[in-house]
Amino acid sequence: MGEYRFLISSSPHIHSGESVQRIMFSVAGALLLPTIAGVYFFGYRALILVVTTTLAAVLTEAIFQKLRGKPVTVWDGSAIVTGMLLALNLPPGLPLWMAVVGSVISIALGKMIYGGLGTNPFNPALVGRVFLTVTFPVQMTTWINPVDGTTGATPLALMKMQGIPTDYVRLFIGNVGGCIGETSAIAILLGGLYLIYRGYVDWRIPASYLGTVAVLSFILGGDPIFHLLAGGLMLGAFFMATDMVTTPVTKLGRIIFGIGAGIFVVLIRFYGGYPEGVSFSILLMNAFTPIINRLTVPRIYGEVKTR
Amino acid sequence: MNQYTRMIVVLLIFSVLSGAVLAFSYELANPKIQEQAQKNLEASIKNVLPGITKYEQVEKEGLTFYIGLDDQGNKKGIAFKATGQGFGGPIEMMVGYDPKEGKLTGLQILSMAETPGLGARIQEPTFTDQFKGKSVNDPFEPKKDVQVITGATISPAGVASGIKSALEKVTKIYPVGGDY
Amino acid sequence: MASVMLVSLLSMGGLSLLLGAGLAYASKKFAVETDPRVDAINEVLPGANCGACGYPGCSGLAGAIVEGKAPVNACLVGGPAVAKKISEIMGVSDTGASVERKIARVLCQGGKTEAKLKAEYYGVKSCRAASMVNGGPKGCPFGCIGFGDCAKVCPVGAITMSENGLPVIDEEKCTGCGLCAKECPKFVITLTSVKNEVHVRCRATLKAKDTRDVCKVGCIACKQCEKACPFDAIHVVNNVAIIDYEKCRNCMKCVEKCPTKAITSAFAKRKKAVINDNCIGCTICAKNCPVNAISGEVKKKHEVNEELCIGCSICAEKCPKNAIAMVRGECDIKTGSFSACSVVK
Amino acid sequence: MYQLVKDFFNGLWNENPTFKMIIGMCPTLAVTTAAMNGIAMGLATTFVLVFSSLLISLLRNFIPAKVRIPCYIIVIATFVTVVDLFMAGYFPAMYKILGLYIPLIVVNCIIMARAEAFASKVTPMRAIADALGMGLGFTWAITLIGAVRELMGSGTLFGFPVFGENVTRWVIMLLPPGAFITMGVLLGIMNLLTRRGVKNTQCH
Amino acid sequence: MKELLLIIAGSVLVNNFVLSRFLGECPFLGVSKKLETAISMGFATTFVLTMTSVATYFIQFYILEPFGLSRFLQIVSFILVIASLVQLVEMVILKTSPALYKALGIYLPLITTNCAVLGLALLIAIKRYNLIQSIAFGLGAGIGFTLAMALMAGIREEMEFGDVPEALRGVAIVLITAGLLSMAFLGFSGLIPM
Amino acid sequence: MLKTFSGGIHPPYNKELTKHKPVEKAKLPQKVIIPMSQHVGAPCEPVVKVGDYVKVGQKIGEAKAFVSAPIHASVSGKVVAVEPRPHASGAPVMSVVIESDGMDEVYEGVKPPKSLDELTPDEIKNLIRDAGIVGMGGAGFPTQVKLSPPPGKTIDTIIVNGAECEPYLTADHRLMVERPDDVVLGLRAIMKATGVKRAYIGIEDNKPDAIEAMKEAVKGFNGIEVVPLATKYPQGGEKQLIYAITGREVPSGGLPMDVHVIVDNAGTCAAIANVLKTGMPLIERITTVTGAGVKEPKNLLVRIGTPVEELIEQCGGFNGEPGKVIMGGPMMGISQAQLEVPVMKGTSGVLVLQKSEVKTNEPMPCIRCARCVDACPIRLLPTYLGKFAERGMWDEAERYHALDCIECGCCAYVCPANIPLTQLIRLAKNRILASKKK
Ligand SMILES: Cc1cc2nc3c(=O)[nH]c(=O)nc-3n(C[C@H](O)[C@H](O)[C@H](O)COP(=O)(O)O)c2cc1C
Ligand SMILES: Cc1cc2nc3c(=O)[nH]c(=O)nc-3n(C[C@H](O)[C@H](O)[C@H](O)COP(=O)(O)O)c2cc1C
Ligand SMILES: Cc1cc2nc3c(=O)[nH]c(=O)nc-3n(C[C@H](O)[C@H](O)[C@H](O)COP(=O)(O)O)c2cc1C
Ligand SMILES: Cc1cc2nc3c(=O)[nH]c(=O)nc-3n(C[C@H](O)[C@H](O)[C@H](O)CO)c2cc1C
Ligand code: SF4
Ligand code: SF4
Ligand code: SF4
Ligand code: SF4
Ligand code: FES
Repeated sequence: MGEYRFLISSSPHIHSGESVQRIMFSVAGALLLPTIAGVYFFGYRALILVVTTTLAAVLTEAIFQKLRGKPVTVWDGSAIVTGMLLALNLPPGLPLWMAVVGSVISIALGKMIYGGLGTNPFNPALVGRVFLTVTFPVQMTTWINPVDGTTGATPLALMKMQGIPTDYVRLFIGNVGGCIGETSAIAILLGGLYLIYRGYVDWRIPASYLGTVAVLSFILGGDPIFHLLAGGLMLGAFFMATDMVTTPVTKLGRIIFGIGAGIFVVLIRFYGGYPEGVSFSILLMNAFTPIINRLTVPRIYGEVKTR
Repeated sequence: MNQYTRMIVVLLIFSVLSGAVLAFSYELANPKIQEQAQKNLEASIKNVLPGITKYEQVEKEGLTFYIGLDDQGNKKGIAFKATGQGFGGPIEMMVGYDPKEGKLTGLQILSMAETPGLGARIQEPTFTDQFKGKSVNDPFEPKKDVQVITGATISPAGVASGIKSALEKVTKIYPVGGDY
Repeated sequence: MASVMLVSLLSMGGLSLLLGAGLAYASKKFAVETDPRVDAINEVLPGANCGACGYPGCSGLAGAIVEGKAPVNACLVGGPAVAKKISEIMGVSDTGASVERKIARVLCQGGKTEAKLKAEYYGVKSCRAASMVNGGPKGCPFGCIGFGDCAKVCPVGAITMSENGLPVIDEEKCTGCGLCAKECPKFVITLTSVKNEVHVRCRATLKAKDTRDVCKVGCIACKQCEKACPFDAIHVVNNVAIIDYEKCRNCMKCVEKCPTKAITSAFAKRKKAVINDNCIGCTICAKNCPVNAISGEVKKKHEVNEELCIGCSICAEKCPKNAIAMVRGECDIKTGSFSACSVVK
Repeated sequence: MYQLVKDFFNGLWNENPTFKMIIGMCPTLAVTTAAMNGIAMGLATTFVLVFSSLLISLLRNFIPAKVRIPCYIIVIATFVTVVDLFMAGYFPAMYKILGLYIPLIVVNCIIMARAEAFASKVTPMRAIADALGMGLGFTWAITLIGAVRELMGSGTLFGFPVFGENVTRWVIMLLPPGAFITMGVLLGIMNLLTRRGVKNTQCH
Repeated sequence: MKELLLIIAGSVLVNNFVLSRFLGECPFLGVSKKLETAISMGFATTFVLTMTSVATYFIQFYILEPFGLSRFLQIVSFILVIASLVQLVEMVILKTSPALYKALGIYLPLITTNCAVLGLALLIAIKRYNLIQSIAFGLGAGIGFTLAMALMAGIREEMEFGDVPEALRGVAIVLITAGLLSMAFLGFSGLIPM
Repeated sequence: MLKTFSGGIHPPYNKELTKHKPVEKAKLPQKVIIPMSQHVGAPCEPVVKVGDYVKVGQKIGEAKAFVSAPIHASVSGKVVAVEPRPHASGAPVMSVVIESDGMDEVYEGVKPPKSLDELTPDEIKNLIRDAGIVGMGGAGFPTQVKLSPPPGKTIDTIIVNGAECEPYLTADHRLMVERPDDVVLGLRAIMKATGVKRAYIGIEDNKPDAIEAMKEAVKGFNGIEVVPLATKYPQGGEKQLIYAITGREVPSGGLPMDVHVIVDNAGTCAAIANVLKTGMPLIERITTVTGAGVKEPKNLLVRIGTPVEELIEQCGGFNGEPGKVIMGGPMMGISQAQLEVPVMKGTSGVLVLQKSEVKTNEPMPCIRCARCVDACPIRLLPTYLGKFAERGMWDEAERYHALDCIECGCCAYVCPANIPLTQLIRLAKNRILASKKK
């Protein structure tokens, strides 16, 4: 009986079986819903964009790791999520080469220089998206109308510049101008709820984020439902503000994160130079995340007050 | 000498010397600086009032006007400064106005803090030239009678509203068709 | 012109008088005792207050250096020149030569190929962490675990982990700080004087059979070394041989005898005695040689049998005429020409 | 003589203020929207650096330690004001761009650092050599940064179109983020270069 | 009141001294390694900036301008006054409250030769703020500086855990991070007409 | 709502393997290896020599310190060795090896004491001490020490820990179903020894039969209440149990007695009952031998010192290729390299996992998903503690309360990145304590 050589390790000896890969591919799966909606409304061009950014993101990560002589870990799926989310945040008519630039910036500057998965302070897809917004403002604000294929303004820009509202049903279903993935609130909601159900997304962030925007826009005399449905808020709240790497680890911290992001969105939408502030709000709160983590360390079981 | 006195004395020597050097340099450079400022002003006035060779400065109701004259001393138009609120800060401009025709004769941006490559393109002739010959009674609304720059609507709007609000005062002092 | 000049002179003069007087008064009134070294270092530092060192300003760094929190070369702007001056002020210099230099030694040779594993280990790749799991995966409870905690902690990078999973110490680099010895959960590393060349590289107090079961190169307490040692310097205590370095003369006899090669030394560096022409043939050396390696007639120059000499240096110490030199490495002992190799004092 | 040459080259590479000592970052980041600005700012700084170093070196035994810093500041501020005045008078276009940052040469850490660390301790000749090296080292470094940002942000180099008129410009390069990112990436590249250099010297 | 709030908000968010005006970069890059230090430094700077705003207001509008000296004695007098004031305050704090000195005082000398302080003084002169506005501006600039310092320090503490490429370690990665941070702050551009 | 605590996890329980199997008496072992260190505190000193003949219940190890407990022979026979032998912790420990003569002769000194009603509190404590009773819930703290709080500390509540939250294990479960009266008798002895009038028996609600049996057994005894608890790991952790039942929190760094509570395992109570009834010291215990790696999982009544090997043989040997042998449960047990290790007073289970069940996935980078944070019953931030430990930042780890970690394993269980968080935190605790000693 003594011939066997056993394994020794520290307890625990069993594991939940959950893995990073499974989480990432689930998110990618959930993202397929808004992707399909985007392709439905904007045509094959949107699909090409999604495929391009995803491939570019994965390749960038692989090349970066090869150059550093580190193991290539693109199969953890996080680069795929980043790539998809970047495309979903782009106007459907963006030149492909710009999308590739966005992917490279996302992964290289947004993620790999900090050491890769799990170490980046900012949401990589949003780093890419905001970089593009600031770098190529004209192309990034040229919107295609899903109905007739002409260019036009997004509902938020119409509201901000001319004060014209768009009706809720169209916003909810998604046949309005905007980024590929942000048009259809219903598709995002379904994907997001699935992730909450699977436990990959903490409901606290979307709830506090959307709640803050609704309340504040109401107080400031805006139309809360319009502000919830228009622009990238839904996509941001369910898929981007919830990126676990760049958001607080404590429950209270996540609520603060959502509220802070909500305040920034309303500030920018109502008073800022840009019609939309979701990307900026999340990036800004990403910067606050380490401090939030520090300040919201939970009171541990049996903590004794010292001094 | 006690160390504190020495401290004070050395400091004093240094400051006084520095004061002397600076006052001297200032005397040297100041005329040149004034000259430059004058030259810039003159250039911008000439730019917005084509065809003039000299100008007169007039103060009216707290505003400064530069009345442009040609070789023969004929009045060719009025230049004045206007300020608009842009994307990155105030936009200062020189506007040329011909009261006889009730039209603008030119626009030059004197200073601004708009984004390079975007809002900053309001300095380019392609933008400023559209105001040449524009009637002062136009609405000055972006995207309607004022062409904007793609991706940057705020800066042109700032220029337009700056001119419009300045014109409101100016046309009261120098009404269209009136003498000056 | 004149008036501008006058006003500017007056106002600058007035301003500086005011501020100078204020400062002078304040520095008198609010004088505070400080560590003179802080001031001295402050003098030496560039005073740029750039913050590049990570401390708030030069005086912040000066304070930190005096408190020992910052290294003397923390100032980037000042560079090595400033670092040198600061080290003078702080009195840290590398002239600690009076103390005998000690270096770290690894007392285990049971690497991947020699030592048996009792189990597979899965978990944090740290010796200490692994040692807390069932004592680690090695069959020998005393053996090196091989995850290199020692290498990680060495401040000068003197330790590398060999292919075989054992730490190798670069004796040149090692400063003898002893951090590795403190870090090792198995107490495999110890500091001994550089002069000691023979080491028992096993600490296993297991019984002979158990040791043999888990490791090919362990000490099996056979006492061969004890018998071989001409100086009574090595003894088996609690199943493992231990060298008394007071007595050990680096003769390496025990090393020759050890059946498992648990005792090691660098044979190539073994010393040999060489007798030169100062020899008056007093025979003292021959009488004292523990291995009878010296022969010669009275009043004639003696000779060393290279084969027999174990390099214990006794003869050299006893020789009244300083006619014997201890020499390292390969050299022609017959002719006494040892220019190419080092003479050991 | 050899010492002087060494002092001079020190600032150009080994102890380059921008890429090695990483000081004087404000002007480095602020004015480098074009290569030409870099040259102008660099030369202005060099001027102040050289003259203040010279003066401080000359007066090094005269100034009491307690008021050392205020005295240096006065000397430096004086030269800066001189540059400011003459630039405004003779190079108005450049003055408009460098604007606020000319007065800020006063607090550029490079100048104080060299005054304290070097000029106040050596002969006037060496002080000048060092100041020139540091100043020119600063100049080439910020000109390089300016060139990169200008090339990508405006498609021009020293004002001349490089890529033709219709190329897409990378607006971000002219904005604050572009400054930080360009500087960071260039610094990374410099680190790579130096490290390789170090490795080579170790081999010999 | 609203105007003062706008001045403060503007100098914190829209025209943040560190992230969009490039003032005070050296301490921002150097002293942002630890959150506690960064915040202390921030508070010390805020204090000095507010003090400077008052001092320079009086010098500019009661000495320099009345005597026509502002064009050429501005720099010298500002920097001289700032340096002396800071030194004075430092001595006073050191004597009166060693605890406060440990928390704030040690940062003071670092602040003297910091662009932010002189920059503030010059900007007050340029913008022709009145006394209250100047104080608000100084306070806002200080808060903005503290905010940028704190954010960067927080990020840097977490950056310790990542495997940053060799060549980028140290200031390089901090600069790039500052770039991303300043990119996020661009969201505020156009927020408040300045 | 059932009573419980914050955090925690729901691992698969796998108790079906043994929960309906009555406790079987294990075969008398051929040889027992009795380590002199089976408890928290000072090891015992052997009082027998090689060649001595000993009988069941005879004292073979003397406890010299206050925090210690004597050790008794569990079989009769000859002492064949007194030397260091493998121990569950890995390092060899001084042990007495007895070769059984198969007679199972009881030591003359073993006699039933007076009845509980006649015993004074001090007599009860002495009985418990002399019988070598230590906590049987795992930690092995000498029970008599627990029952003697230092002056100034008052106790108002006794909690019997019948939670048995560890997956797989059913030793306490079977005990409570089969011998509920013993548990109650032991508890009453403890109550009498400490003069406490109120006691709770906490049992997870996945053991309805045990709850029933205990409820039946406490009938007629005032002040004893059976409390069903939510089924959640680590419900049986002392701190979690105290919080769930009394709402009190043991202060950080403190002991249950700081909140006036004593917690004792159900098995411990039964062992006390055994002493009261027969006078036999602690020489055997119930151990669950289970897991997919053994052919017939069983609950066995085992003599202390029986090598694990023999237990596995009695359960039909290995089933398939064994990958891991664990003493204790899967969440907190210690994996073993050698099968010679003996069962000790605290060994509630022997779990054998098949090779295919044992995962050795390489850790990935932490994605800061905070699952560990949500799972930690102490509300620590394991992700940070792990990072500090990886980088040797012991001071920071201490500031983030590493020392409060109860090593329950919840964080490592849930971590999707497979980071051995619990081990890292253990490492940190080890280093922090080491630097404190200096
Ligand atoms: C959008 C959303 C909002 C929710 N709001 C709440 C809530 O306000 N309060 C609550 O207790 N649970 C709420 N839930 C239920 C939670 O999903 C879940 O039951 C709860 O957070 C678990 O608590 P724990 O994480 O503290 O164990 C909400 C779920 C969703 C999807
Ligand atoms: C970094 C950055 C700088 C900008 N600068 C300006 C500017 O200087 N002037 C301007 O009008 N718009 C500027 N914009 C764009 C405005 O924020 C806004 O999107 C635009 O004016 C809307 O114009 P549109 O209706 O033509 O899309 C900038 C955008 C970015 C990203
Ligand atoms: C995470 C954790 C889980 C535990 N689970 C149990 C358990 O299920 N049953 C138990 O009796 N003791 C358990 N314990 C041990 C108890 O905390 C406590 O030590 C024991 O109940 C005290 O009783 P004893 O001294 O009689 O063993 C656990 C401890 C920890 C840290
Ligand atoms: C719920 C969830 C949301 C995510 N959101 C983003 C995102 O917004 N942007 C992104 O680049 N990656 C996202 N990721 C992928 C991954 O976390 C990200 O690439 C890391 O930031 C890389 O370190 C997400 C992952 C999960 C599980
Ligand atoms: S010597 Fe010690 S610390 Fe070094 S690898 Fe071996 S066990 Fe680890
Ligand atoms: S840690 Fe110290 S003693 Fe050990 S090898 Fe390195 S320098 Fe030598
Ligand atoms: S569970 Fe694992 S991956 Fe998630 S935060 Fe904790 S350590 Fe990181
Ligand atoms: S092992 Fe420690 S840190 Fe992890 S969940 Fe349990 S108590 Fe918390
Ligand atoms: S250059 Fe601005 S603070 Fe140093």
